[in-house]
Amino acid sequence: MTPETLLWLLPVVPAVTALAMLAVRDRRILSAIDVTGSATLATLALLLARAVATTGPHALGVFRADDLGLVFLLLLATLTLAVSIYTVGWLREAVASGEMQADSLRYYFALVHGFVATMVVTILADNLGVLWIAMEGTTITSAVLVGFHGHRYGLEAAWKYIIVTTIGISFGLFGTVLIYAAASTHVGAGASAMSWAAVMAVAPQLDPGIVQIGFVFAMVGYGTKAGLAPMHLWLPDAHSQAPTPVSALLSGVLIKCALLGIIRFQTIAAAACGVGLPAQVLMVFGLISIVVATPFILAQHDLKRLLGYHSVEHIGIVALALGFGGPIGTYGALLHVINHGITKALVFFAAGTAIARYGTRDMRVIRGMFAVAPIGATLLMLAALSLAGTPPFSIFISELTVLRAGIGPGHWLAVAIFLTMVVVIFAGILHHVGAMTFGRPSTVASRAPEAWSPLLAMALLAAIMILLGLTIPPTFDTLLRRATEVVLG
Amino acid sequence: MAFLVLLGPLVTGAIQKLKARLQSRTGASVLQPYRDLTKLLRKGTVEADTASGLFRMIPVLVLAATVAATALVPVVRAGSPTFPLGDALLLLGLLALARFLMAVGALDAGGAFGGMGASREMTIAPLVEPVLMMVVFSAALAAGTTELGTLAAHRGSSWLFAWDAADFLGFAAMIVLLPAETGRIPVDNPDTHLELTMLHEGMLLEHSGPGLACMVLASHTRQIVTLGLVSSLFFPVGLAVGAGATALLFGVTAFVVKVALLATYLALVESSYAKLRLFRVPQYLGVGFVCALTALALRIL
Amino acid sequence: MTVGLGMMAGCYGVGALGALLAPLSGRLALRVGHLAGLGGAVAGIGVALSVLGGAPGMVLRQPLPDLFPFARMSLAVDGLSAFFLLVVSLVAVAATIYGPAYLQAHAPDAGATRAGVQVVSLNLFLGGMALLCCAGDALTFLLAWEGMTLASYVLVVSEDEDGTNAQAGLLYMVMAHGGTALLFVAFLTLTERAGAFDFDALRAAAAGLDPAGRNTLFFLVLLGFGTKAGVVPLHVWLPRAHPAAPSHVSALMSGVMLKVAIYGLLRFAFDLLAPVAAPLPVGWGWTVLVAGTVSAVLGVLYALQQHDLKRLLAFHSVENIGIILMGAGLAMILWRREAGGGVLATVALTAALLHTVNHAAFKGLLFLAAGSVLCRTHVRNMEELGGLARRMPWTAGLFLLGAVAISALPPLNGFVSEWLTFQALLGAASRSHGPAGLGIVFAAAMLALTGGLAAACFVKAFGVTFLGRPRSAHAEHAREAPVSMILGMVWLGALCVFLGVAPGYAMRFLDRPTASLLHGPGASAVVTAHGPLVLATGLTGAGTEATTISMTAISVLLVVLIALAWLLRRGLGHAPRRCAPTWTCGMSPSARFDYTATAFAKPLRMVFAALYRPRRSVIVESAGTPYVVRRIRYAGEVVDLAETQIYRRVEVGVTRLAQSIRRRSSGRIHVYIGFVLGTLFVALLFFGVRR
Amino acid sequence: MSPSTTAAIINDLGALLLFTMLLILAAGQVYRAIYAVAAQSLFIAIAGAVLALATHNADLWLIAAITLVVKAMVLPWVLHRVLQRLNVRREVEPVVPIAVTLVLAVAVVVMAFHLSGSLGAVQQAITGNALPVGIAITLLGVLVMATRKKALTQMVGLFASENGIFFVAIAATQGMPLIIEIGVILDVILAALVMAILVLRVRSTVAADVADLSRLRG
Repeated sequence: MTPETLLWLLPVVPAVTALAMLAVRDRRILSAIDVTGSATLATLALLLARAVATTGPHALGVFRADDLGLVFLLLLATLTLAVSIYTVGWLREAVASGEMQADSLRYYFALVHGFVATMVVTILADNLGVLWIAMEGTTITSAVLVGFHGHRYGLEAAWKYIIVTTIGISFGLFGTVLIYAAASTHVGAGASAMSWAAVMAVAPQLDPGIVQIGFVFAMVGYGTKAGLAPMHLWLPDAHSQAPTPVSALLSGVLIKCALLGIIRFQTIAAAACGVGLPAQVLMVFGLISIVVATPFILAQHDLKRLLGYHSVEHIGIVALALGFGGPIGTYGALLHVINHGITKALVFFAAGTAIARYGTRDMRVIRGMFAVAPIGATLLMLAALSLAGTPPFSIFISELTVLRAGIGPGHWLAVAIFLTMVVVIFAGILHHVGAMTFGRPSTVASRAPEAWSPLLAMALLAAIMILLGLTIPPTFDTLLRRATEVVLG
Repeated sequence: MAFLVLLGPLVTGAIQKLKARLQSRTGASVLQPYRDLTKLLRKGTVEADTASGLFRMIPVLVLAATVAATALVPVVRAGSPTFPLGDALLLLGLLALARFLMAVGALDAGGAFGGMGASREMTIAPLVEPVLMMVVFSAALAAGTTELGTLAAHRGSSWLFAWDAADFLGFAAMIVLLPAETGRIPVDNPDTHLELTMLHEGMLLEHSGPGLACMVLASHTRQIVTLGLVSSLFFPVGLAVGAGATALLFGVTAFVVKVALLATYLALVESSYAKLRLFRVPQYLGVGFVCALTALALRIL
Repeated sequence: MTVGLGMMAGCYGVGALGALLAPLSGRLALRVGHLAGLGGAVAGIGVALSVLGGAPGMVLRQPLPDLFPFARMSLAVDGLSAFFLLVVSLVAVAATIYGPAYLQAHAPDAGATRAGVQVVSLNLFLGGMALLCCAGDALTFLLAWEGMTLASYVLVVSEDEDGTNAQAGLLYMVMAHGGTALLFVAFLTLTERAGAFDFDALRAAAAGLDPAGRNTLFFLVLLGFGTKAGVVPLHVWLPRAHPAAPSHVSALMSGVMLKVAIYGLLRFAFDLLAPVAAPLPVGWGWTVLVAGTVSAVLGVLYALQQHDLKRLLAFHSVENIGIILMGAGLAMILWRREAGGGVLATVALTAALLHTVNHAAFKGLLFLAAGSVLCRTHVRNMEELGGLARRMPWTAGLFLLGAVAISALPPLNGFVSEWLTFQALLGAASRSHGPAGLGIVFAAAMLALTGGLAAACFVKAFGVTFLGRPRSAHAEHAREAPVSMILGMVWLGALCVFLGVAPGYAMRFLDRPTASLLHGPGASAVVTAHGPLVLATGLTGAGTEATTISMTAISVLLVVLIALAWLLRRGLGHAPRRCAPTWTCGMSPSARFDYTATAFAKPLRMVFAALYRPRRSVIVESAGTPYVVRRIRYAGEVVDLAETQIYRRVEVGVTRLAQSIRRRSSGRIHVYIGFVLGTLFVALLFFGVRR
Repeated sequence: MSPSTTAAIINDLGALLLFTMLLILAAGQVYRAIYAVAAQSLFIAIAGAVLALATHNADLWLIAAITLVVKAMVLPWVLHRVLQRLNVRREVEPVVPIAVTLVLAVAVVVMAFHLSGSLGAVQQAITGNALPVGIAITLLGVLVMATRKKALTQMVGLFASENGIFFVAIAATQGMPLIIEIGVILDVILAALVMAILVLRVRSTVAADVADLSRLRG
């Protein structure tokens, strides 16, 4: 298959899967289609990665596949596959416990794959307008998924989510329009003036003032979608109310896609009005996010909200790394995107199983999980340790890189804040997770044997997590290096 | 060595006699301690039924440790020894070892009094030892060594007149410490068996017969070792540097005289002071500590 | 020797994999895992000795596979590394021999999973420490450091009855993480300057540092390693975490893990950060000396007031780390400052290193002995023990040995290293004038006080635990520990005796580290100038005034005297021996007459009341009238001031703050929107306008 | 027609838009706000048509038409239907007093003009006051959402703020590329539908206004 074919196949596959599912009712068949669709997506993504690695970036109409996008695409593909595998067992229990209605399953699956399709488009989009359209698309689809349970909390979360993020990315649209306005004078009107590649080509000649305003709009806008503080308030609500697999996708990939949008605008701004400004903005937002997340992590009782705030912290770390900039900083940021995505999905899975067992998200009730579900508990502990940044897990490496990027140029204040918060948050999460895993189990816990498919999915992710903690494979390293070059221009 | 061990009981006897005289009693003969020892050695032993095998070894170990300490006291000759055996720190270490074992033994029988004695002894000892060491240091800083023989040689025979303030203060500290280290009033009362006041005796309570004899002999020896330490630190008069019969004889007599003087001092203190409350003792030792510290300060500044 | 490194790594790896046998049989997994660990330890000893005995200045280098694109990883074993590797491996031998039997005897019905977890983490723990000592670059060092911490954390929480261990582990992990963060800053500052991770590059980079930067880095490092080493007031995690771990792990943590921190400190102070051919900044040595003195005194003072046997031992680790640091600090002060070739610095460093290995030996021994008491009685509170000397004689004897050693009493090893420390302090004092000298002498006095208090503490610990009558059914029915456990203890006991009786023969193994750190004469050249039988400290260069002692001679003398005294003890005449109840003023004695630990420590508690601030509560239950007293309840405890005054407050403060912030947050969407709008507004004002 | 007149017309339309925006801000009843939004969309469509005349740009005609149909007719109609479906009190209930809102609005407008005033060279590229007006309208729309209780008023605010964007797009760059424009419009419609569904579902399940739910916090 030529890369061009892959480029248009990639978004089509999940879309087709989604449509196909609408026709089916039976849970097993649905799950089967689900897994096959995700598997196909993953294979296609890998093929594309190989093609790009060998023959460089490829463009097709409004789509473009460069190494930067591939980093995110691979993450998306992996997590989608993991989610599908997880969903098999999770859904069985959810239907049994009445958490999901058997007759609405097809809509659920269709929405999930529609959601994935929109995310694929955001990642592959070269045209900033298309990027925006797809981004709004993710909001619409995932908003429905957030409110899928239909109880008042779900609906409340969905409303907050769709309203706040729509506002956010309408700012993003404004930024896009401004950049387009600045670029169209050089590139000439028409769709190409919105192509990121084309804009980048002429970026140095763009009028800095208007690009600057455009960047600020885009930053705040897509930052809202990415869950950067102080625009993050919707995030814990949405991520905690969504069905577990969706939470994993939201925290694992979606906010990263928004980040990709930010990166695209950052590169333009850096080329047009100097590296300093975007770096400064990103650093400020990153630090604010890290600091703001901390108290809510410490004094949290709701497991999934805890994880939501962790996403805020980590997206802040990525932003901080981008702000530190330079080859090391950008490399660290991209590495952290991957590592956090994998780990966060794993944590959400483990948390989901715990919640299913204890029938609550209140961490004061979830106790002594080792006695109830040893494997799940172990995985939860490992993921939590990784999330907290201990080796030999992946996040340690990326945080180390971020730290290097900060110390090298001597951003001492930022480094100090970053380290302090990381240590405090470490205390927080270890306190919470330790209490959940050790000690005597509370009586409500069900001692049913652990279902295989969630364990399989978690094992898959844990394996990647530990592998990336022990080494960075050369191919992966080259991919990241190339992506870094794309960002740094 | 043997000389010191044999001389030890005599010193105790002498002190007792002197005290008796001061209290205008006739008092027992100065040889009484020897009689007690032989008597004890002939007696049988009564052991606590709760005691472990360790209990029977304690007197042996204590005596051995104490006697080993005597080997480190320069009695007759000064100067660095022909074969280096040990220094002041090792001497103090051996005495501490003896005390440690004694206290352990006291706990073995499992009675309240042994424990009480041990507890109090181990309360006072940590307060005494640092001061004692500081006194040694104040002498050692001048000589640049902690070896008693060399120290003595360094001070030489012209003692009192060559003293500077530091020496006086150090000696003062030593004077304060002496009763504590030898287990006498005002810190401890060797004569009483009133359980609530005794330290050292409390630890001996469960020992009997030859075992008790060893312990008693050990305490005699400890006393004379302490006195010997003081004399070699502060009055190294008569410590012959060379060998030779006359020198030896002179050294021995000088040593006896010095020990006798210190014994007299102890007797005087004992008969003129009352025993302190246990929790007043730290303050008492504090005086010594201050003296020693000032002595050191004077040496260095 | 490279082979040795490979074998060491291989054995630990195999040991970790031994956990895979757990599903078959937990017992088998334990056996295999610990056996492999033993192999690793032996290999480690081999490597260490071959380097320590090898040519001067020899460094054993071994590149590692490039796991990460941004750093070359390698091993480099020089004298210092080898010495600490030796210490690690010596204790590891004992722990691995002791381990399996202990784990089975202590918790026979522990699941196979737990066995697996313990095997994995033990081997990772040992491997991490060994790797750390051998690390030749910052990344390897940091990875090994974190791996060591993580593994020990898992071991701490592995035996959790009621969640208290989880709390202890949490405190441990958090403080370790905080310390590590500082280390990261220090290391990365150097690596980013150097552009590489290996120590040679870091050394070169540090050479270009300005004094301010150099000092900042040193104090970061000091705090980082100090946290791990348990320096007051960074020690609070230590007396909680160490007792919580399985006893052979406690032995490793107290005996070895703390030393690894010392290794890091020495590596930085004398090697990486040291200015080229200039003395170290004055502040460094003095800070370390003061910290050491404070830790020594406070450590032993708090140890005195513990009733929990393992907690008591843990506090003594704080004390001994303090003593080691006193030596190290003194060496830092003296190095390249004194006239005449720096003999004293060598003595001080020798003292520190010797005490490192000594403490590893006797503290390991004591923890193992405490462990065999624990696994037979399942009681850690001394008040409920007693009378064990008759029931477990071997354990009792070995504990006593360790007690004598740790109390710095001749003729065992503790005395030797403290003697050297004293000599170094004294020499330094006699050289320096003014307040500096006084300070050093005062430190010496404090060291003497520490020794005395330690003796008191161990009279209490040994006496109350092993002597007298059993004060509970657990102690009543205790049996002697299994043979393999006793073997493990005997190994360390023999080490204590050897290092005490013939320290001269151990000195040559201190040559390489001392020489390579100080670039001066080696330990044996200074301390055993008169041959291995005699220890001499050349206060003024070996000569007439040098102080000399011979531990060997004194030991021989002791043996002879013991024999003689034994004859005397047999007595003249053959009078009968009788057994009778202990004298208790005529009452029939019972276990309630025994002196308890609390009672034993009471006088010292009153003497140092100002420091302890003891809490006590007496509740009198009277029957109606105040004259008829039913029962009097007494509760008293001595709390760690650092814990109550600093840590508790910080914790409470942070938690309160977080909760109040969280409570303030309203779930109203208007606020959400407001924040977005406001952010855009501010951002446009700040960043939108082109300046 | 000549560029100058075009620019003049665009300027006047901008002023009108700003005026309607203030009307929405001050509106005391929901349906008035809806009409105001419809009016805004109408003006934007007119602006598109005017520019189309001026530049003979076929796409612009189309865009103007779409805007007219969708934003000036469909969306208001949807809002109206929802308003009728949940027959609640029609008054706009402010979270903060309307006076305060107006003060804030003034601040926003000032900031917007200050911002574009700092641009200078770009002023030529941007026809007239389109940029500051656009920024102002966009932010004011969000301000409405932040200060009004009802879910419906929030939707109104959202569309208003998007109108600002469209205005800038049309006035500054003769409209976005056609496909993009269409895509955006589609998105807006979809979003509107989902929001409407949400509003109605909440009304039917918990009998409350979705914008009032605030159980999820902290």
